[in-house]
Amino acid sequence: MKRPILGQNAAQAVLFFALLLAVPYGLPNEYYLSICILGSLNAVIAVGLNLLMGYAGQVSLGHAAFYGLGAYATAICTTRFGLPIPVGMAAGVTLAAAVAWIVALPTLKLKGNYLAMATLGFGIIVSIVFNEAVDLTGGPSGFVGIPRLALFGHTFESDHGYYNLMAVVLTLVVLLALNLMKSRTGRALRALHVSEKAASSLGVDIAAHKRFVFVLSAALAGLAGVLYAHYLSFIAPASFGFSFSVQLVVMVVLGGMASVWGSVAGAFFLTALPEALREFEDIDILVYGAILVLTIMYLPDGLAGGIKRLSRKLRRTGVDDARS
Amino acid sequence: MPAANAVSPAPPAPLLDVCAATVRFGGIHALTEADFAIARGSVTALIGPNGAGKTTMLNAITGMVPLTSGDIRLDGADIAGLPPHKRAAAGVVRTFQNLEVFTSMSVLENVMAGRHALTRYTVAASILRTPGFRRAEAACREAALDCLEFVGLADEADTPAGDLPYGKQRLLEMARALAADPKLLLLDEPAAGLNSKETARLGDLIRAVCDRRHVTVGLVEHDMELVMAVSDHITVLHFGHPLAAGTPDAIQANPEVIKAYLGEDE
Amino acid sequence: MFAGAPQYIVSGLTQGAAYGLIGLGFTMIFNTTGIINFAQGEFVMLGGMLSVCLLGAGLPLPLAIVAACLATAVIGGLMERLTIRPLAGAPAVNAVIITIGVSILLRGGAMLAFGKDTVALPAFSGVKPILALGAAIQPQSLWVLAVTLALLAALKLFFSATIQGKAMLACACQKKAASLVGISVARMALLSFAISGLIGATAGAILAPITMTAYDVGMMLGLKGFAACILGGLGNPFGAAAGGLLLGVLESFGAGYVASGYKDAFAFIVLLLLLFVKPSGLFGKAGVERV
Amino acid sequence: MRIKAILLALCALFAATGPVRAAEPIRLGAVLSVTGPASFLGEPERNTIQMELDKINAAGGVLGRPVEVVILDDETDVNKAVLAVDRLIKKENVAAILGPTTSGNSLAVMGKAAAAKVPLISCSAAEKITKPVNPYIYKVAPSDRLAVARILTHAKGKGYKKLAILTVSDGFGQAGREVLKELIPAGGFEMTADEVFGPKDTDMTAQLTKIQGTSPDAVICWGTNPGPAVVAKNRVQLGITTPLYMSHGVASKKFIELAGDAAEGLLLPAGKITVAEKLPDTDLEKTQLVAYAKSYDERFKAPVSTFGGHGYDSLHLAVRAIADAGSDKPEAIRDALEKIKGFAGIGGIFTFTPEDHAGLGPDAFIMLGIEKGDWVIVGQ
Repeated sequence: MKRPILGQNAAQAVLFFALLLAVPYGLPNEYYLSICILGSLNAVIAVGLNLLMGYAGQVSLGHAAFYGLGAYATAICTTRFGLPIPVGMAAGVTLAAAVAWIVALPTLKLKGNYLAMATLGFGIIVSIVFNEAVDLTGGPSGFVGIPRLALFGHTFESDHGYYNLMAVVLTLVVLLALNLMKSRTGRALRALHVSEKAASSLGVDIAAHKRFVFVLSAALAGLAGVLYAHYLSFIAPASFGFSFSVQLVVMVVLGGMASVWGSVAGAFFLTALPEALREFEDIDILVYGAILVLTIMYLPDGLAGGIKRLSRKLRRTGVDDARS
Repeated sequence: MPAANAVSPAPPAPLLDVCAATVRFGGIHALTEADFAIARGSVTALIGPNGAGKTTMLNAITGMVPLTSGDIRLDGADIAGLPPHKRAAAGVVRTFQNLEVFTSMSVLENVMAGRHALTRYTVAASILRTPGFRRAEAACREAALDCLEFVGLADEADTPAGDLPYGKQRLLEMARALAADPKLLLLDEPAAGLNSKETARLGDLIRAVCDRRHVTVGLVEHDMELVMAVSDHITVLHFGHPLAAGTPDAIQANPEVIKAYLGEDE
Repeated sequence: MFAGAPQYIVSGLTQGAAYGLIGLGFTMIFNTTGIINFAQGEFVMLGGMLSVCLLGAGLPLPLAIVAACLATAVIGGLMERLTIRPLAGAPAVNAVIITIGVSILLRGGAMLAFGKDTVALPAFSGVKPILALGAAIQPQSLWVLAVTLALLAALKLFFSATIQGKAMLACACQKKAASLVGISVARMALLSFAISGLIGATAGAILAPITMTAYDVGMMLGLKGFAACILGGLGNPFGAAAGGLLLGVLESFGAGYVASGYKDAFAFIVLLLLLFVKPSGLFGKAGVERV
Repeated sequence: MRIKAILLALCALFAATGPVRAAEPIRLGAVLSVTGPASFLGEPERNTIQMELDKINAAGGVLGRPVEVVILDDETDVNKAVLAVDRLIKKENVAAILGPTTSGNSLAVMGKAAAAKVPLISCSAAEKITKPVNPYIYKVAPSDRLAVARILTHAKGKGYKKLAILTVSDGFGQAGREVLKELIPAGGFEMTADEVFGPKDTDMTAQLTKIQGTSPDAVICWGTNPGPAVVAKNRVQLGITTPLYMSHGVASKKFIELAGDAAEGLLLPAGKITVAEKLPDTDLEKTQLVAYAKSYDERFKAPVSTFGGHGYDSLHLAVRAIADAGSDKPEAIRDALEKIKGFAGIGGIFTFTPEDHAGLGPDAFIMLGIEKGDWVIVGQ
């Protein structure tokens, strides 16, 4: 019964990468490419947030703040101080991780509703700072003139080029998440999600593991923030507020908790949905809310959960599945 | 049931030595000046009526509850100051009165999680799938499968832990604790909710853990039949203080114990 | 240095009373169902918008407000019946998402029904300020404080003197035990959403003359209400009201003495500090976690 | 009743079955904040563009071809604005883009439009949009600088020395605040206070009390509804009588309705459209303003505002450029726009040059007062 666990994740990741690269050629025109880029940016955050919420069970209603910290850090480094872009990128990811590290200790002692409230409060405070620290962040009318991304001498001018970069980044992030979850750390996180008592009795340092996954998910959000800033070359506080944090949580829950692929699917679906609803003009907000409510009601464990249940049912068509 | 217990030889230095342990929650004196020792290689039971402080003692030893005063030595080393997650590495592991099985994971993953303190590789190694990681992970799988076989759950390795029936989840918790290669395994009312057949099998398993896997066992239990059958040594707690300690036969005959349990006969 | 203090206190208390009322709505639902209702802010918005709409349709002001509050109570009940009820047993975070989905639906519906403009409700008894203790107090502020106190008293009575009230408290403490003694937990949940809708709408209606209202004011008001009931101790109705008042005054002082731009930030900074030091809030008792 | 431009576009396409090049519609695009926080700006802009489009097409379109405008709502969200512009350029391949409504979104999409060499006429006012000049980017909303200048000349006339400012913390407020902080000292005034309030704030008594403490001669409040109406009401509640200037952001009947009696005696600079009927007959644009105000009122049953005027100007400037250039090629439209002189629009008289893509002079604003719930012209 020895299944090689090593290659399975890598194989899935290579398949996923090939799929991502093929997508642009299937699109009717390049307009949809920018949706794919924004979708992949959201997917990077959603995968990180799923490690925190789905696997470790720690809810966060303030993750847009880390996305913003990453974006503003690189914007300020590259535009105001004229530092090279790789320095800006490193600064973005490190700042998000550092702030998460500081906030994690007091916050992660809390549970359930209190944790949700603490992360929510933190998110709002950070978005207010983005809005008010005018001479640093450019204030409410945003930060202009962020240089296009240039790595190893090559500037990513075209959307297609940027999309290919995002395909690489997203695949690596997915592989990182899959490998991490299929390891000692992953087991410890899933264990403390069910019972912190039992996990710590088996030698799992609860506080350290919670802080690790909180900082990791913040760093991934920071990375996405960096790539977003250099893609749009303009950022404004409104994109990093409470409503985006809520959208991120919905992407994770809709995609399926504790499922890396689920959060990737959730992220792309919820990025494309408003664009598809554009035809409905004013009532698209109604349709968005309705889809949200109905999906959660009829797919409580998300798209991934639903598919898993479906496949398990199909495999056991004969045997009565005791747990529906 | 195994043959009557032979009288154990002159007691060697105890594996676990709890001296004058006191635990107070606000006004309640859960434990007062309680001494409790578990000899190496023995099955030692801790019994007493409800509220006698049995589970508090267990929680104190495993660090779930802080000691107000007194100290706890394991293999001579003071572990009173260690946080709960460091006690597993020190060699003390426990099961729980009401099941704490990781239902979202498979049976095998549960037991592999038990070996958390023993699987040595860095986070980076796990992400990059280094050879060191592959070896440690394979060893962990191996040991986990071995523990599953030991408790008789080998063929349920891939079923989600939440799907197992109650009795088997009890066995899973045992296997998971064993996977941590403890010096001392503390069982918190393992027989709770089991029928007589399952309790008998549990008794054999506890003996096997002690005799074949050479793990010292501390047992908190109400089922007297199981306690008397399995234990080499028994300590009776009464209102947070030891009332008596000795072999099962001595304890059964001890008037103090009978009085405490069955109350004064007029 | 404290020149404006009385004025800051007055405006802080007025704003705070509204936060307290919204917090009360949260507590009602949390106590009975354990759910944090992120659509609570929308109940407040509906209270204001429906009143304005009904007033425009010719109803006298008091009648318009009462009708608006009852309508919101019905909406609250419908929300419980249609979305929360079928969700029993699903993980808690799903309930949060459902309430977020409903808040988006209510916001979208209000936008289509009432349009996007900001509207105001006429003050109940004029706008001429009353000058007292060095501050200009609007008559409407007195209405807000008076209604808040009246509602608090009514709730105290409801919980201590009526069967339904006690039944709801029973659900809050132990759902299983409550259903064992014959309380229909489902009906209590429905009642809690309806009453919470009523309280939220009242807050919206009495605030509208001062703060004006639009289809999208719900979210921030909801967050402040949530902060108020965490400040006062989650689950403690009078803690929520007190938490709200404290929150209002803190914001007002923050804006007055430090920097008005960071007004909202102060409220949440204080909240975070409190959460880190005493998660159960000012008046809540620390829950002891049984091992 | 709202005939969506897109449906119009579809039937026009089907109608133009034959290969007749002439009948093919000229395709323009528009990105407006019809919903979201800036909907009070975007919705009148959309309504005006749809209204004026019907008029233009009824009169035979331009170059003998019907004009159609693909209108996309960016919901005041920067990501949606970027996606909308991408769609207009790559999918709808439009010849020119009208909007976005807000300064933030305009700054975000400028780069994309210029890279695709498609001219964009923004409906927002931020100076950064046309300073430094981007050859493909124009704007029709008068700069804040002109509005501040109008207020300060009035304040100078009244002999005020000490001024306090109270601005909203969003794109509009911040732009105004920067210009106020530059021009007030430059105009020889002393700035006694610089307070801020949030777009959704519902109580500004704290800020007003603080300002009152610095005893200014007048206060300038820079924001868009509903904030300034709350400020006006708080001012009355606090019994403050110091003169209060508002910004052109609230130059609409809506503000008077919200502020009620508290609007009495307030002063604010505004586009002429706000008081179309009250203009002296000698005014060149009067006829055009009155016609626009009347037809908007009839069709949408809502009073007209300067914001709708931005939609009017952006559409008509684009159509005028197509007519002058004799083609709907983006490059040709861009060049033609730059040569437009003395175009009488709603916002004022537009004159573009390669260095000035804003095109408006100080005449764009006149000073208005509010008496008994209605506008009063205080003087040029």
